[in-house]
Amino acid sequence: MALHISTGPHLRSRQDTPSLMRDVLIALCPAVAASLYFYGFKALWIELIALACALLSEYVWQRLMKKPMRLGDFSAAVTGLLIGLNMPATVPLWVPAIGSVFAIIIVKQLFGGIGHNFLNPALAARAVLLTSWPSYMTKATVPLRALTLGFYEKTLEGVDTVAAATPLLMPGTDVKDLLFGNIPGAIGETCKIAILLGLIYLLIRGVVRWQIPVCMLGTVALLSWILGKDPMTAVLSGGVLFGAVFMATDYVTTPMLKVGQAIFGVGCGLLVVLIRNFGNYPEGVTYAILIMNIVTPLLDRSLNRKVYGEVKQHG
Amino acid sequence: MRITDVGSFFLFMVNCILCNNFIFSRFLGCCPFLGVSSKVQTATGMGLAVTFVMGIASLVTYFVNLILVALGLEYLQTIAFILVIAALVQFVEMFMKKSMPSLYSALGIYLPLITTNCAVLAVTIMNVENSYNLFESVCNGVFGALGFMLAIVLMAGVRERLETSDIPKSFKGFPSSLITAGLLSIAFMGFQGLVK
Amino acid sequence: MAEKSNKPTMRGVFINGVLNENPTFRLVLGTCPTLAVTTSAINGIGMGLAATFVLVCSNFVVSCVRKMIPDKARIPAFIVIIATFVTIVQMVMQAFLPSLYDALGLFIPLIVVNCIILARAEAFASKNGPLLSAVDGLGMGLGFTCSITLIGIIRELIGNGSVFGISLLGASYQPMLLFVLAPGGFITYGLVLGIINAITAHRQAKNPEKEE
Amino acid sequence: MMKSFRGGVHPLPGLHQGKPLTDSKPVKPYVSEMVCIPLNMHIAAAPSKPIVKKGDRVLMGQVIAEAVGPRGIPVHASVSGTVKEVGNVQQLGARTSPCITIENDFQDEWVELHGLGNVENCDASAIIPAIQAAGICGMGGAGFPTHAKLTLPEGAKVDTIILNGAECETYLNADHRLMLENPVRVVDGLRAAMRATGVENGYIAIEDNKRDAIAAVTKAATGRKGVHVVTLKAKYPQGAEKQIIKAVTGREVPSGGLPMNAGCIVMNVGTAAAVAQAVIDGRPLVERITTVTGRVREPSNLLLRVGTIFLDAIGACGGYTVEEPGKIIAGGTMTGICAPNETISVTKTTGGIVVLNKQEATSMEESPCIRCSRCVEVCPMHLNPYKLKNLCDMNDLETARKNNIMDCILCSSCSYICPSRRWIMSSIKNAREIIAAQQKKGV
Repeated sequence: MALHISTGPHLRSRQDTPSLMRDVLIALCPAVAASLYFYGFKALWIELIALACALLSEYVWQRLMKKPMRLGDFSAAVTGLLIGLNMPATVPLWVPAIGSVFAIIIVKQLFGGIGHNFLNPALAARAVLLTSWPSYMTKATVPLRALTLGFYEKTLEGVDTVAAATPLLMPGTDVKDLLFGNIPGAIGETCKIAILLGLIYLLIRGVVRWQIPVCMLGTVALLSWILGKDPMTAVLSGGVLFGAVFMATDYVTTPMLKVGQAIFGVGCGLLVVLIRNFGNYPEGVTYAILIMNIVTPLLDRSLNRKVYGEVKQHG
Repeated sequence: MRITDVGSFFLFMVNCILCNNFIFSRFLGCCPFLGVSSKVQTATGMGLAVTFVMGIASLVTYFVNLILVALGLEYLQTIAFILVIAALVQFVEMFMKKSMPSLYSALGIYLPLITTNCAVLAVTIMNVENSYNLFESVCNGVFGALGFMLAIVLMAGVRERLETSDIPKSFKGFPSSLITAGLLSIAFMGFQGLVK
Repeated sequence: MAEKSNKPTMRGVFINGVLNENPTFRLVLGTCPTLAVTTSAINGIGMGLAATFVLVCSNFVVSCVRKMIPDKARIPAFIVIIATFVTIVQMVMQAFLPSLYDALGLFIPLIVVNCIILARAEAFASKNGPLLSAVDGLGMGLGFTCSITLIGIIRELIGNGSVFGISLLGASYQPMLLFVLAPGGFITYGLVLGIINAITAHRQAKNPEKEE
Repeated sequence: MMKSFRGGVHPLPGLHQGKPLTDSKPVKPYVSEMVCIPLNMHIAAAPSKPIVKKGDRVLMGQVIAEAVGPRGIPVHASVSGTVKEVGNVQQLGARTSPCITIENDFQDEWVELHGLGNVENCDASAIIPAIQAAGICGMGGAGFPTHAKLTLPEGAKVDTIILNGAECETYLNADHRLMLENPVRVVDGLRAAMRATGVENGYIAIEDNKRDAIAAVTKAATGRKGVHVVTLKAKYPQGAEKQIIKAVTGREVPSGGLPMNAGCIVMNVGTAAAVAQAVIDGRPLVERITTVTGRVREPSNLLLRVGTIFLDAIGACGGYTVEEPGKIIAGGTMTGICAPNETISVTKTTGGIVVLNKQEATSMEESPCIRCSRCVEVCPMHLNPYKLKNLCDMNDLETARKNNIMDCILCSSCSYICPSRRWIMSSIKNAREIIAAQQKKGV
């Protein structure tokens, strides 16, 4: 009889990488449902294509490079779905496909796969698509379904699309529309109720900590208020909420210490307001989080906490 | 873009450091950027040394250019500037060694590398091409170099983190550094248009 | 490799420059122009040829005067020689190829600080005869030209759908603008470099005796 | 008010730390036919020297191996009977240990015992020698000789003794049952230690998941001089020396220092009970309470003679519920040590025997760190375990040392919580052994 021998701990926590990623996928479900409700099958196609391309790229790469197969950790699925949800409904289907391939191969696998990417793959992909095909990526559709059930097809034809440089600040949108998602934007980011449901789920399951989303949203609200804008609209419009809940909370690309996470959140909020109000882009969330992603290693490096028993040694 | 008041001074600064970053949008100084960015500490040293030299080079070449123009020898600009920079670096190195040994021990090893940093020559030529006045030239030099420093320090942070990463063999070293730089530059595109 | 054989032949030196010690893909020198001007294939060729001209001339001259220059004044002397030829190129281009001159802009005078040129002057021309140095310059220069033209072709094709200005992918192609922008430069260079490394490693693994 | 420290984990929440299996089971004595008593059950001193030989008849409580050096402690026969073997036997750890095997004659014939009487009235200066003569070492796990712990060096300023009744390890209930069933002895032990060292404040710290034990000990402590009962938050590693000091007194043990440097002495409640017996009755440490649990038919708290073979103890609990056990752990699942086979002995420090099945025992495959920061959150020493693990993997031990790797208390909270199943604590432990070896060479 051979007994196993190892050091402790002999039993581990139930929460492992696949279960965490699965929780993120579950938290995205309300947003997916909202996108289906507002944009119908087109949204489904975009999400499926993005998801499939991400999984396929991951599979092919790990096969070709003879790396351990890690499709089972669901991280590629999360990336794929996030890319899909970040597309406007009018986008041609090859756009999310290219985004997924770029995210998985260039941003993630070239640096060693899960845990080693220093940028959030989904956001980097979105930035690439935004720079490469700005016309497709900024053309946002107004989902009329909430008002006139069944006529969303018409908007897809381009009749009611708003090729808006500022889909954020459509005059006359009231808070109810902002909350339910009856505004132009990417298919997954408009319905704030769905995103908030996701956030609550993630917080209850202990998947994300409150620091980053709260600091980011708080900063956006505060700065917008200082600049004389309505803080509520600032937080609820565009991709701020989606970014704060699903993108800025990505473990791999955010700081390790709580203080670092708070600084990260504040930094994201600051940059969002900066880019929104003074920059070239109507929506700064993508770049704000990416920039904080690249600051993260420096934050991790420079922030230290007091080790138990450290100070009294000198005293 | 010119400096006329405090507001435009800040815009000038933001433009030099963030929007038209020497590395990420102008591709100037890529060699030291790729070569000296494996550790945050050395990257900071390099950045400071470059800031120092670029500031002084902008100042000195402003006057050199005045002389060239007065003599009608504008076509000698490239030769004159590169010699001035080479001499300047030598001079700064000697001066530092004598009077500021602590600073020298921190930055000294980077100084000889700066002669071939194309950002230094580029900034002096840009100053002339944009017909900047003395203050603007020095600001352009110093802020441009600070942009360089920001880039190289961020890069070094990321590369320190990537040290433990399982990067595919063929991509280790320069290829992954270049792609890292590419991804950083994607993030930096967010700053575009902050200064119109 | 050139250093290994005691008597470098012209052909050996040339091949060495183009392939074995390709400045862009093997030595990774001169990264700034490689990244900055390769938004189109034609820019790549223009930059490459300009650098080749300077390389050949400066190598030749450095080699001629190598025994006259005291060791201490070596680098400044080299820089003066290089800068002279760069100024010539600059003026010639300005006169005869104004559009290319505008496209390459700042990077023409910056050939002075292109590390390939100074590196070759220091490593090769100061130790070898004038003719051999000129051939080395030519090999290195053409190696550089080929590499940056390759990167230029890739970037132009993906980012603009054309090569040398000729549309290749048809009107329905949606160009991926990223590739002609700054990040595209870094990423393309990195990918090409990585792929070349992978191919070399693959070849070496297949017939290891051939390499030595 | 509940006291605690910053960091830590709540291990095995689904199983309530595995405690319900045995927390309401009264201690029952069990005596086996044969005991194999290791002579190196304590640390910090050489193994005791055997003074009996094969064939000798020994009485219960008779010294069979005597102390070596001032810190050493004697070993006593835990049964009466005949010495079968004096020699090396495989125990925990890589090397074999010197052991004395005795065949039990079931007479339980004691040697003559001389107690000091009441702990409050006896001669205080006789207490520490009595503890040493009884062969008492720390029963919480480490096995540091108790008389050495209570012998304070010149100039040491100690004002607090903490009895550790946290029992934060998973599955174990030995201390819990002891406090519940014999609280007076625990308090007596504390008083004896306080009188021996002249310390005025004594705390008995118990986690709040043992309400009944808190009640029992509080009752027993009423009217005893300087004895306080402290309720701690149930959290792992609440019972680690440095954490319990922080929780109870708010002080921190300086880096690289001893509890003494924070003015504290920490003792396990089991040790305190043994001290009480040694002082009052002069009775040596020959038996202890051990929780035998996990994949056994009747998980129980057994009063076992020191030297009982694991297999016998497991047999006393009805044997395995699985055909073949995957792992047998001496201690709980967080810091327990794997038994190399079923025939090793229960020592003075064995608080529990936990049996895992094959599936539970199979080591989990490491995957890359996803930087979830959980290890940072839980580290009770406020280190950056992920960083240390990286540095250990890169073999950069110098930087690891600068990042306080030597302050790690090896509690395994980081490894437990890691969703990527990384062996953080193992790597740190290995690296520390290398560093320690290097430092030794340097000196």
